[in-house]
Amino acid sequence: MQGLHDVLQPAGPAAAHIATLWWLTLAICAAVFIAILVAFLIALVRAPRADAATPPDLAPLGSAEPRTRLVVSIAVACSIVGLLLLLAGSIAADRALARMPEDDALHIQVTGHQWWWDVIYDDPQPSRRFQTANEIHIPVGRPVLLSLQSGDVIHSFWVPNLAGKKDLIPGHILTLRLQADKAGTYRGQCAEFCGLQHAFMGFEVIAESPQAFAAWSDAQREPAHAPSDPGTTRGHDLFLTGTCMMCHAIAGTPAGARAGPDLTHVASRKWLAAGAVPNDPEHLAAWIRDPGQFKPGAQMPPHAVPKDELDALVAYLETLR
Amino acid sequence: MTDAYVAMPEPAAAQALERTWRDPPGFLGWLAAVNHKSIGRRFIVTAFGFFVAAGLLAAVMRLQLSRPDNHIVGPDLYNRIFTLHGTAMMFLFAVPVMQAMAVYLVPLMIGTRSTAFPRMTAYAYWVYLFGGLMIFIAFLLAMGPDNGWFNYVPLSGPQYSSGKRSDFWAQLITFTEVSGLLVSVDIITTVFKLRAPGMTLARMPLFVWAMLVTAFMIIFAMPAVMLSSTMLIMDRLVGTHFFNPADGGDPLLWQHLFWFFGHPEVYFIFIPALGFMSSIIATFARRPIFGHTAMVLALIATAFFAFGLWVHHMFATNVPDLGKAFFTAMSLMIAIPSAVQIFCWIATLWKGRLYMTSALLFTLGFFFILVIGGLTGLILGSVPLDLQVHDSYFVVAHLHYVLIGGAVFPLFGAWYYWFPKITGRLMDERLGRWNFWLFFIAFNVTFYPMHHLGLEGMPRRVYTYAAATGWGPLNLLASVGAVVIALSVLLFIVNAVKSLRSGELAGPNPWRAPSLEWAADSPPAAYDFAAIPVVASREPLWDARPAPSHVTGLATDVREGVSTTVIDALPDHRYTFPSPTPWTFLAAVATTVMFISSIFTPWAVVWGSIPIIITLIAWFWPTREETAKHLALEKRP
Amino acid sequence: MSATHPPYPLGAAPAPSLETRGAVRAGDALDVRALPSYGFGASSLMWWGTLGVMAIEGTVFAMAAVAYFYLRTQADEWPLGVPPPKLLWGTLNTLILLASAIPNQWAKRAAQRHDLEGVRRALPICIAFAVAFIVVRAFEFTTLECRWDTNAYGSIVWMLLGLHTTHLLTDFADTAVLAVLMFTGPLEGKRFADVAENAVYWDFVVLAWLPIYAVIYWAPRF
Amino acid sequence: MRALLVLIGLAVALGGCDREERKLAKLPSAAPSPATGERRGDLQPGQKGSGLEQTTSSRSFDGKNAFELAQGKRLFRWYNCSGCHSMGGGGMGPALMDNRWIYGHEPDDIYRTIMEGRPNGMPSFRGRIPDAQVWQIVGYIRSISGLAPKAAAPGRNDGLAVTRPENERERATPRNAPGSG
Repeated sequence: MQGLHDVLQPAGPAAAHIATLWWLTLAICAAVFIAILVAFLIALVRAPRADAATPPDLAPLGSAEPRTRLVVSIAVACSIVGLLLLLAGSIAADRALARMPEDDALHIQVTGHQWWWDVIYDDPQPSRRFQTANEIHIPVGRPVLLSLQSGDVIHSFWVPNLAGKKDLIPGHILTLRLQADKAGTYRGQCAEFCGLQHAFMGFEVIAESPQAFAAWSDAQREPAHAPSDPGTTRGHDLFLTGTCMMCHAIAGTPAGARAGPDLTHVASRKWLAAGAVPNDPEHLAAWIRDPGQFKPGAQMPPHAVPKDELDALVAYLETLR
Repeated sequence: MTDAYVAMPEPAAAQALERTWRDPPGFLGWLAAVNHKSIGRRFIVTAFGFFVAAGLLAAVMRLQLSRPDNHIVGPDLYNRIFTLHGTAMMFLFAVPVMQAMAVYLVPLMIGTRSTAFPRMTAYAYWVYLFGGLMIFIAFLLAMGPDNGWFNYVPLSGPQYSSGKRSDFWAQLITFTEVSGLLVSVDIITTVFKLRAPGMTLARMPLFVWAMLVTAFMIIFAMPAVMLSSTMLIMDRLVGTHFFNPADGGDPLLWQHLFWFFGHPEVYFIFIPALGFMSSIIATFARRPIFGHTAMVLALIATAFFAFGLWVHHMFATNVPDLGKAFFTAMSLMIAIPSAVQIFCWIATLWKGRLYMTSALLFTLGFFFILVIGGLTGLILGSVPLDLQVHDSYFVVAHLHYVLIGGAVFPLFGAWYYWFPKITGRLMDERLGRWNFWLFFIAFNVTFYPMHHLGLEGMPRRVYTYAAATGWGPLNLLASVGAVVIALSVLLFIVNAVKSLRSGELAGPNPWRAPSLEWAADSPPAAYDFAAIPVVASREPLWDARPAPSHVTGLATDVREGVSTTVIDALPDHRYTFPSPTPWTFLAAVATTVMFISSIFTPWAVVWGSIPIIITLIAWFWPTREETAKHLALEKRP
Repeated sequence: MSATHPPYPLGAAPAPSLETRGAVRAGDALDVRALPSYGFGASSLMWWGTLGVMAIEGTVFAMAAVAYFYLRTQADEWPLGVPPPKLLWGTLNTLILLASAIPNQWAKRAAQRHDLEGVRRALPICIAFAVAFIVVRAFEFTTLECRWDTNAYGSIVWMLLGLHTTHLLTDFADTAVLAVLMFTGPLEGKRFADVAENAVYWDFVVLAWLPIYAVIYWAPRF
Repeated sequence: MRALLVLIGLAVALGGCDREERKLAKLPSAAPSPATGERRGDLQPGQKGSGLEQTTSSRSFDGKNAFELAQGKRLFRWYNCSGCHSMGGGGMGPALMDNRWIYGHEPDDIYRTIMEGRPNGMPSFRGRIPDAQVWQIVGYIRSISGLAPKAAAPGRNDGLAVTRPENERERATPRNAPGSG
């Protein structure tokens, strides 16, 4: 799966604050490490060699070794100073994170499920809310407030390029602030172990220009169009009379179950199965037929469907853009 | 001066002591043994066995992760493997092996003949062994736990973890806690009350200090996880709601209780290793450790700080701001006592004369590896940085740098150092050096790349990853390193077996070390010391022999020792140690039956207690024969 | 190099003589033949062992109480959907437990005097008290107004009460076994120390009850 | 003593392996299509579908595997069985916790009830739920009245406690009692 995922290439203020702190911390730690290592190596080189017959040096028993004590005390004092610097840096970065602007923030509810992400774009006007899954579009330069909750076990929302992680905990609603300053596709993944397919619980955050975002969200608000040709109509019927609608929802049809990801605009997404499978007709068909080959243990059951039915179903799903 | 420290007994007295203190003969006698060296040896070997088993699991994981989209093991098996790897390394190897070393070494180091409660030690060993066997058997039967060594609810709770997998994990905790807590009580009492006359607290070796501090930490930390694992098994078996958010519970309660134990746990692995370091460095730098007092205070300070940073495992949950600042500060401040110790050791090395042995090499490895691990620990203690690297491979790298660099390297050093004491033969130095350099280089090859993997966004506990993530090459490198680590551990085993058979005979004090265990024979006689030594120095074997130099007047036909006062180690009374008994073993069997049965039915707690009570009464009930012997020696206070 | 030591920072005071409690210097050795063969209180190893066990169990109680208040912070109302436990049986049991400290103290004093008759008189009274508070404890469970699986409140109060009940039962068993031993033998002086230490443990069980009683019965009223 | 432990171990082994193995959903090698176009009439009560005989022969579940019982419980909720049967206590549909079985308690009977539907409200789920999942649900339904091994039955849910968890239910000796439902 493509897309950046790197802590040290921040694409937004939250990650940037942390990256700055990272470089500061790394510099201090590297200096400390080198100092200790050099002292240690000098000690090893300069100390004379001994063997089992060498009598022990008991002089230290009688003396407090004031010079050594002084040197060690200075070293300890230096470490305390270094630690205080780190503490100050850490608290400053934490403050900066806490002060990130929230005005005009975009509100998004993310619910973690085994093993996919349910995404609801909030809006004061209920009719303007919409639901999608595993792909989060955000406008560049606008703060985003994510409210994170869990539908089952604990998950953790992590997009390294944009912000630190935050857990999704049953019984709690946590918020995460982030913002993208650069357009791009940023990969995220569940960071808290959540069972069989923890490894493939990915998602993408796509930061785009406000215009592109507006266009995208308008498209997402539209319900699915009724199929127009016989092939896709058959797929539509199969979807609604078979097993699909037991778990999935497509706005504009009777399918409204929420056990699996919302499929209203499934064909507009880049990935299937929370980042595990590229979204093209062949992979979609393969996924429907046997999800276990991609994500063993996934909740979606296999379907030994005749080829013509599978093709019709895929053809229909491909219309959901 | 070394060899003559403890007066030689008359042969007849030595024979009588040998008869009194040796393990009873035969297989039943083996089960009944309570001698701290027999139990200690078994404990060490068992813990090493679990280390190898858990290491093999790690090898399978590295094999699986060596390339992207690998399907050597599926997600279910992988989850069981990484769970058992972590669980076994933490609960069946790292903590018990330190206690095992203490059970063997502490009585020798403080100049007595046994731990305070030898039967309890034996019972603790059996319980530990049975618990460990239980979890590995469960693993082989597809019933092994699969939710990580931290076993977070609700994933491990009744709704999301079917069957008995989590329950086996919870009961493993009960087994190891019972064992660990009992050994801790034993160690504290031994250290407080059985030190050789004259060994004031100030004269106590640093390793003994380390174990004393560790034992206290265990007593105050382990109950938290014992409580939480009990809550978990009750949630799963009898429908309580401790972790059910819909009925007033909270999954975060688990995390608080677990990490209130889990973070100090790192330090009960690390602090004993600091004790090894001090023992080994003093001997091979040929001088007393610089800053003994500072070292002791640093150990104690570490123990206190260790209880104040559990929340840094939970920064990604909702922690209030003030709390975050506090826990960040604590997480950084705990570096100070460690820094003090590191500087004192460097000063010791700087001013010493170095006897380069494999034992010293392994402890020197600490300076490179642990320092990196400690510094990355500061990164994890800082809230903003933690939010990025938490639960990523960066943490995997960090924790292995800390635990392997901070505990396993000193432990291997300790094994090279005390092997001659325990077996009477020296280990092969040439193989030892190969062992060290292979381990040291391979360790860094394996774990250093994981820092970068974490920064590149690789989360922990994934059974595989897609090729497009770009994580493949570094993972392959790590896997190659892991193979070499396995080779180096194999080399250690070869060295140990070979040396056991044909190693050079060591004599009582091959390294010319300062502490009392080196005054005993190698291997020590069943009674440790023919005469209990009297101590007037912190480095008794380096210093001149004090006068009086040893204790007389102890019975030879009963297991008798001197109990001394807590601080000044003045003679207080003659203490009679209990004799071998098979009831400790039987009590452990009864305990095992109860613990395992209670996985399946809560009523096992009731009926399973009856055999335990019976075996415990039989264990405590005095025999007329022994009582008669005691009465002959009795003197009222 | 000398046998006497330069002062160490931690051991600055000169080492006191080792010839205490009957230990005497005999040439190059320290003869301990005349030392007592057991001790009471801090002198006894078993006392320290008991103290260790009490520290462990005290920590368990403390952790359980912390869990209680943690869950309370998560709740909108407390107790959750049920009235607080009725005071009658719990308070009665508190009184019984406190009263049991008296015969327990007799047993301890008698043991310290090596007064076998005294111990034999006191221990059965202790056991009678133990039976009483275990029976009353059974009634206490009925006053909780909820089951362990009602909700998290029920779970934690059952756990607190259950934990303490386990201690009542073990303490009862300890005392009973010890009492039988004191009547049947084989006896030696050390058994008196055992009786004294059992009394210490008993005191712990009684004292540990007071905060638990406060948490279970009074915390939900405030 | 050791021999005894080994024996206990072996005994557990024989029960344990099957009970805890997680057989992750796989594409059946030659399974009938669960979503055939045969089925008509959307969730109509009591409509008998076709192909019953072959489906009972493709039974994939023995009702003793903990993972499959847990999956059955999850599906029971997802497919809204609880909408009518509540958490087993009954509501619009009959209770599943008691020992009264209107259409039989054998796995095949329950399977048939789900697949065919029954008069007075129970819809047919043929073609709606894949065969393997139906068997998981069958196993779970039996566990509601204690007919599954306790060591495999699910524990409580992370939800409001309404009934006692399945692994605490005593086996209710089944009585096949045709009734009004």
